[in-house]
Amino acid sequence: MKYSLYNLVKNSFSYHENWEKAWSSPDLKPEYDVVIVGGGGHGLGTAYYLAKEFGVKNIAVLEKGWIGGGNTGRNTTIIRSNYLWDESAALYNHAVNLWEGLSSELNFNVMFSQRGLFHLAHSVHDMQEITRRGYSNYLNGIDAEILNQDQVAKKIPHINVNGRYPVLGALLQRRAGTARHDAVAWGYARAAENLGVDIIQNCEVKGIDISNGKVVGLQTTKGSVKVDKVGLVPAGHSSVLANMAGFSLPINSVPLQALVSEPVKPILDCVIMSNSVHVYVSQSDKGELVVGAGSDAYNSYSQRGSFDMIEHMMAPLVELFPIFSRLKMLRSWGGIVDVTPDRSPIIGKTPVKDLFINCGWGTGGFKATPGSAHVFAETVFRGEPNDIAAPFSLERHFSGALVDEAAAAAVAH
Amino acid sequence: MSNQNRTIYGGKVNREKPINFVFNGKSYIGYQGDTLASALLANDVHLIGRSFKYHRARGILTAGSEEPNAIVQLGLGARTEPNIRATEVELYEGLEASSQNCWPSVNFDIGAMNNFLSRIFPAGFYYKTFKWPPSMWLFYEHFIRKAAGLGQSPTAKNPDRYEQKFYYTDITIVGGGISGLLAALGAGRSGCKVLLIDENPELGGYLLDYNFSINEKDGKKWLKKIIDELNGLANVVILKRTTAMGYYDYNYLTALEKVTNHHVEFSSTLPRERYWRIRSKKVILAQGAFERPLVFADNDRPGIMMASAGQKYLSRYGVLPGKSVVLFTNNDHAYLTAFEFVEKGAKVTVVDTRDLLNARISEKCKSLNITVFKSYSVIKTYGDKKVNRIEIQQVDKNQNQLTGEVDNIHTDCVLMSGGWNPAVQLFSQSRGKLKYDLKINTFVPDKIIENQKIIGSNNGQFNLQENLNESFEAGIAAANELNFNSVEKVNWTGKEEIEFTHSDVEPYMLGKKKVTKGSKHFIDFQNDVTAADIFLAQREGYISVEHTKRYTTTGMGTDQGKTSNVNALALMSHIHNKPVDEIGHTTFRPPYAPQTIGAIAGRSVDKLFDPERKTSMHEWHVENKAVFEDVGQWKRPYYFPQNKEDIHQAVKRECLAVRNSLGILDASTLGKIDLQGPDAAKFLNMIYTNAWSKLEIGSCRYGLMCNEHGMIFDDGVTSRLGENHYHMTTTTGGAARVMSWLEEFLQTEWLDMKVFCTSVTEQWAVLSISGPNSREFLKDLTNIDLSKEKFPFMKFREGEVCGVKARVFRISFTGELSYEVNVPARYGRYVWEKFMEHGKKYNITPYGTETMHVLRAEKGFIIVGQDTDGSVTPSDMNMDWIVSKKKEDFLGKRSFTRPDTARHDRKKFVGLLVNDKKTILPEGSHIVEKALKQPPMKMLGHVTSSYYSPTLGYPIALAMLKDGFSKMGEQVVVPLMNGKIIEATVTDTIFYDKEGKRNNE
Amino acid sequence: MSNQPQIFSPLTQKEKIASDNISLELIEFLGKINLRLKENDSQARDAVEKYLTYSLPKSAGEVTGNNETRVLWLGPNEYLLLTEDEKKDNVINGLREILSDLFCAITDVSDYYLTMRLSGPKSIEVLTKACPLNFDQYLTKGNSCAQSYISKATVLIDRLSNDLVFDISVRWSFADYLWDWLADSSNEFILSKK
Amino acid sequence: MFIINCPYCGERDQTEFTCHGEAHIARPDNPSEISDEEWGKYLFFRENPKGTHFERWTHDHGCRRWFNVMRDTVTDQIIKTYKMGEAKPVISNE
Ligand SMILES: Cc1cc2nc3c(=O)[nH]c(=O)nc-3n(C[C@H](O)[C@H](O)[C@H](O)COP(=O)(O)OP(=O)(O)OC[C@H]3O[C@@H](n4cnc5c(N)ncnc54)[C@H](O)[C@@H]3O)c2cc1C
Ligand SMILES: NC(=O)c1ccc[n+]([C@@H]2O[C@H](COP(=O)([O-])OP(=O)(O)OC[C@H]3O[C@@H](n4cnc5c(N)ncnc54)[C@H](O)[C@@H]3O)[C@@H](O)[C@H]2O)c1
Ligand SMILES: Cc1cc2nc3c(=O)[nH]c(=O)nc-3n(C[C@H](O)[C@H](O)[C@H](O)COP(=O)(O)O)c2cc1C
Ligand SMILES: [Zn+2]
Repeated sequence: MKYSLYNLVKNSFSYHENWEKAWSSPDLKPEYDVVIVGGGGHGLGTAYYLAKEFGVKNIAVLEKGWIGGGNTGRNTTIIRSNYLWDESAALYNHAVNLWEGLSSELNFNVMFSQRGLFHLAHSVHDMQEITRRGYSNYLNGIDAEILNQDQVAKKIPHINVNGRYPVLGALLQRRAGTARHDAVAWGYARAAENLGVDIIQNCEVKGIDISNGKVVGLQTTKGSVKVDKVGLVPAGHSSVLANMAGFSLPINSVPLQALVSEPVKPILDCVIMSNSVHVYVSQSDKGELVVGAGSDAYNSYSQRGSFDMIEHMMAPLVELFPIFSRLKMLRSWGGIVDVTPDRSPIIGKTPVKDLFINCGWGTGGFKATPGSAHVFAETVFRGEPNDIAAPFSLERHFSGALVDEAAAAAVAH
Repeated sequence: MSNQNRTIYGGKVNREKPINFVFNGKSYIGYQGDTLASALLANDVHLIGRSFKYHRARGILTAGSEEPNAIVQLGLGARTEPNIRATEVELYEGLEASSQNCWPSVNFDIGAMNNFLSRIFPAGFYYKTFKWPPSMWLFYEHFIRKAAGLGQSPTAKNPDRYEQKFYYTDITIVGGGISGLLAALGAGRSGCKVLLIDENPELGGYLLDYNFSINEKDGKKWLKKIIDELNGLANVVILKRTTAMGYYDYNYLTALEKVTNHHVEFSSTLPRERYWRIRSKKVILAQGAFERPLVFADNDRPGIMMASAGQKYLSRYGVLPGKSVVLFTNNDHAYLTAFEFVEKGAKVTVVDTRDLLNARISEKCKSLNITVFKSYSVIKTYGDKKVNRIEIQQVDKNQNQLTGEVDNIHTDCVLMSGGWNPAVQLFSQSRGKLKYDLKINTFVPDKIIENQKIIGSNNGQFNLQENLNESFEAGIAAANELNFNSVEKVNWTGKEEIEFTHSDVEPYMLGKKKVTKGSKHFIDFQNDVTAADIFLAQREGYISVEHTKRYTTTGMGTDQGKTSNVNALALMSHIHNKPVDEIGHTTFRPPYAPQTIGAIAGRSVDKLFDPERKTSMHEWHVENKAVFEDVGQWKRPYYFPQNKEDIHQAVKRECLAVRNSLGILDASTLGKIDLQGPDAAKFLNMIYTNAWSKLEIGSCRYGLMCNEHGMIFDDGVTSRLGENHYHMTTTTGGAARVMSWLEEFLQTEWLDMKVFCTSVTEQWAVLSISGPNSREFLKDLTNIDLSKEKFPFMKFREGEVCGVKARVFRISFTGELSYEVNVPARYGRYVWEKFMEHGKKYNITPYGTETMHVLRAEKGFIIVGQDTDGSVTPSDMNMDWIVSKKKEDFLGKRSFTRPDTARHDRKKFVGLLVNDKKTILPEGSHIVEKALKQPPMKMLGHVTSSYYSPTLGYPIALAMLKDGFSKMGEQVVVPLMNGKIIEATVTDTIFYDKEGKRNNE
Repeated sequence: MSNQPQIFSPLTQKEKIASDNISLELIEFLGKINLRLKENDSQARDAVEKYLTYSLPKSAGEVTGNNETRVLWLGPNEYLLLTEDEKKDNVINGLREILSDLFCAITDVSDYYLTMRLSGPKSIEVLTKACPLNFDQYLTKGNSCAQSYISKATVLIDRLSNDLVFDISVRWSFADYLWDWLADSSNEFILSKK
Repeated sequence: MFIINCPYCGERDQTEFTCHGEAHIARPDNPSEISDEEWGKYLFFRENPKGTHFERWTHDHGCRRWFNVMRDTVTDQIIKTYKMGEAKPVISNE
């Protein structure tokens, strides 16, 4: 049944008893053309585009827990495309373009809210960095405005621009914003299932069968399955799956945490990121401040981090917004992020034939969800990455062609 | 009339001490010892606020920290705080609070329209609509946001202080009820260090509100004795008004102590709250349990509250919340409250879902004139802003149906008890595992972690006698495990008139039809999640508990589902016809209760937010009106404006002073590392790209460091002080990183290499004097022979400068004749002042980092981190001259030959001169292949540094340009955001004194 | 103006705190020498001990010394030697001499650190506001030392005696911050000034 | 929030330390002789196991020494800390 205001009102007369399942939970079939491992936004999206754009019929998404329960369901939902390097800009902007039509396309409101994002600059060096990035964005056709202190103060009520690290300016991307994280997983799942994709939850992949260098099957907690092609999209467990297939990855899995405050009436209507004072914050539709910052430096698979990371976001938050000091932290949580050396993802082929991987999104892959899923679907279908995906190969770690978003922000003087 | 609901006697409030307070603009009187909630109830105020989604009238549900409904906006102005639980606020003189989430008032709330439209707002309605047209979402969202959000954020800076504390102890006990107290006593008597934490102003927990006996005598007296003994033990620290918030690995607890929240006067020295970070060898959880609501239609009206809350208001505060009371229960224990209410003059009717009743209770009810409806359920309630009538109907357990006539009862207060849920939040945070207990129908602790115990009703044990023994012994055992003395056991006989033994969660009373057909059986009160929403979620496939939670938002309010979670799970179990254990539960996460952000920030606010690192000349710079720049944590003079100069004028003046006469720069922030040991040269050979073996004693050499990835990562001059002794300098921002880099290789790779590194950054104040007059100038102040022959460029000498032992390096970052004078930091300011005094005749000019940047750019010297960005090699920077071809190995070398790194068309470091000789290119602007009207345009590189050069009289720039070395002399274009297109010519990077004569003078 | 070079530090102008509960004062410059010896180099160790006439600290937190010098354990191969300021150069030269053929590092760090003294019954209360050290385990008695951090400054704490007297050394550039931090944190306990 | 037993200083709060990733990755003796692929593996590729992990930490706000930690990445429990140069402990299968 189509989701619409009309149907919502209509169903209210029958006390909403007639809505169909957004997605069902079928049994695992013995054989699939393509299996996607990982039911996050990227995995579900991949299955959706494989079915929709490439006409693949027999697809399953295997999720070890509940769909969207990985990082898709636990991120601070910041969406932007103002990355420095052309390769990243192309990838993330492809995603933002898709975000803009996603609610309609999926017939599911993912609440993509283009409320604008400010990257604050606190030093001369920061100003140089945002100007460089701003220009690079502008020339890549990505919206960018470079603001000075007064403009920032005017546009962001209550911000403290005269703190220990004064706000000297900001890079504004108006097309950036947030989306409702869970809805992304659910929307893709529902749309994918409508196209015949099997979404199988509580189904953990435990082994990968390889014959003559080609993937042929998977061992799961729901039995074994034969496959023609496999796409691994298991954020937080990429190395675990790669190890099953006999190779390793340039990845460390580390905890990244976030928190929400208690809800309050609208007080902050844009997204704020500060790399120097080190916090990012936005206010959700429900009214909580959604706050994030850095990750722990040690590897962990426990979906929790050290509390001092949370502590280290609170002082910066109060520094930027002294008015938030009396608000209360309501809940904090952690996710496992797969971090690559250059902070860019890995999309493409693996040493095993017909086994493809899409991982390494680290602390910032939510924003890429539709774009990543879209280019990965094509990669899986054609067996080769397209132009957007190509720079993100595993191979770059041997050739040296890193897409180094981390280095670009490095500070030295 | 004031305090109309106050009983004539009873309660522990101090009736001698009236307290004035204001709620929603109206003044009331309460008593010392009241909470805001008890005082409001005493004054017959039941409507406290409006719910999140439907804006329904909401009253007071509980009497503790689990409260979902009675949350208020507390205080005014900068001290206002949203979402404060009235049930926890201790009344103080002048307190002001108001209802939230309502407009214009809590009595007449426009938002309550939502309640009438609620039919079209089931769980997750927003996913199904507002999608069209996409561009309108921001518009719809605006209204959704306005309607959501509960209280208001303050809009002024918080005037209060927050303190923090690290604390170590042998045993921490969370919860000061009978279990926690006895555990503390057992452990305390053994002599170990005990910390006892309770969130309330008074110890005693649950038993403060109920009657019980110990050894057949009044239990309250005994309780007081226990507390007195604990207070007397020096090794026991008791924290009241303190909530344990987080329980992390390695027995790390965080807690928030309310220090002055309940004070009338705000203190300038005492904190409002203190945030504790506690490490203990053992943790004993004794947090007690929460009473569980029952689920029936319109169970959310003001006047409907938990039985235990009614008990507490009555017995502790002397407040009778209603006179015609209905108790709705599924267990024996709640009858205690019925008896208590009758005793205080209320008329009580009991609706019990069970068909069999304990004879003793039956009899007592009879004697107290309490009507009991057995096998009945409350099915609906009425009353606009407060409950005034309920409907009840018989329950047929076997059929899972409601049957028979619907009866009406007029009432002004409904007390409900659905059993008890242990407060397992912290336990679960600590990675303890839960299991579902079918007897009491709730989750109880199963597997505990190491060095932890969980006791009392927190552990699902509600029998007083059992708890007396177990808790005391748990305390003793914990101390024993830490090797403290044994303590003699004690036998107490404890008794409550009725103990809590078991209960059901009874979703059948919902009667499936009733639930879905429009009526509202609330599960999560704050977020307006009804049983129908849970059904809907299951129907639509959101079957995992985690999906149900997120789709309906149950358990996601400020109370984090303390009252609602178990009912939601039980309902899901009922719908799927599966045991609750198979349904599972959602994850408990810190904090246990909402925790003030300012308290977590502590003293790291304002000036103390982050250290301002200062050099020894800093005060002089301040006195001389320097404008500062933040470089990492350092404060560095950016420029020194005179009169009303702006940055450009000041920098111009400073630059010319250096080029023409004499400038002075505080270069103390440069990182300095002292290397000693026979393998120092060998080590430097590995660390730097160039060769170090042949550097003579007394000489200096510039070096470039790459990471193993082959990218430039720091640079600086290193000097050989002695046979095995070197002095390395690093960039200001890179100092710590370089030090750690050196140590990493010495400590993990080359363990046999004989080199020690010691940071001496702050040991030395560095005064860099630069300009053609610097030799003349310095000559008079030092005993070092400065003659060109005796002290040539790139040499180092030791001697006295201004009577202070100094190291002088003849190196130059400006291209001028230059000396870097290093003196021990304590003399920095003295020597600086001497220099300024003596330098007058050369018009000595202090300059800042901006001038330094201009001067070095004129010379084409790179700044790591500005001209490089972690993705460039020495070769990219045209610095092959500093990369040894002979050395077998050094860090980064191997990476140079990888295909991408060895590519010839990489971006290369070049100079740019704008053709108009006027425009200063913005740093960060980009060179494009072809200027088009509109982006996108293909980029070839970017401007890394760009200045007006006062020396040359026109702008200069440095840039990275694709295949730049083969583009010398070519024209490039730089489009600006304002639409202008700047043309420039590619040049080499040295703009001034190409032969390097000046610094060799 | 005298010709004697004047000394100055960020703490020179700080107002000292003296109260019943807590005191904070500046410690005049001391000679501070960083000494590095390989962990198991008994030859070098013997030589130093002979020169000092007492043994070097053997394990973490130990402080040894006599009337002239005091040695703090900084690491398995690192010590901090404190002397009177005037005697510093002598000691450095003396050490250089006896260690001349041995692998070691001797570095003058007298101005690398600034030292302030926190004392009084509430001093541990002030420290533990932002220092994660377990004071039941470390710094429990006189002549012990420990490195840790206080809020955002890395520190070396030297407990001089069994009384609550702590000399806190911090890198010069952080001294201003640390002083302000300690002063601010002492606020709560200053009931009456001495 | 670990308590880390520094092999030199004893048990200290985690916040005094920094983690530097996987331990026991020796720098090749002969970088110039190995292939780009081998070099890339040394630089970037890690085991990243779910289970026992060997990692390097430094005691930054303490003795400034590097040392190794054997830790379970699922339970986050530290099994052992040991000095640089000491042999890698064996993983027992209990
Ligand atoms: C706290 C936090 C904040 C963040 N903030 C942002 C932000 O603001 N903006 C942004 O763009 N990004 C952010 N991110 C990153 C972002 O969340 C992720 O990059 C993105 O969600 C990854 O999506 P995914 O679909 O690849 O992974 P996931 O949603 O994690 O999905 C992977 C799925 O694979 C499943 N899986 C794993 N192993 C197996 C197996 N063996 N068998 C079957 N299934 C398996 C997992 O259970 C999981 O559901 C944040 C991350 C975190 C943790
Ligand atoms: N509510 C109940 O616990 C309950 C119900 C029925 C019977 N009983 C009787 O009471 C006895 C149990 O007493 P008990 O000691 O187990 O429980 P208790 O409820 O008396 O004490 C628990 C105390 O811990 C406090 N607390 C909870 N979480 C906290 C936190 N995070 N931080 C700080 N303080 C926190 C509570 O406010 C309370 O004061 C039983 O033996 C039984 O006879 C209790
Ligand atoms: C953007 C965002 C907003 C959230 N808002 C809330 C909230 O209002 N209330 C709440 O209890 N949790 C909120 N959460 C946190 C979730 O409850 C949960 O902690 C998170 O999805 C991680 O899952 P886990 O804690 O079950 O592991 C939010 C999470 C995200 C990502
Ligand atoms: Zn140590």
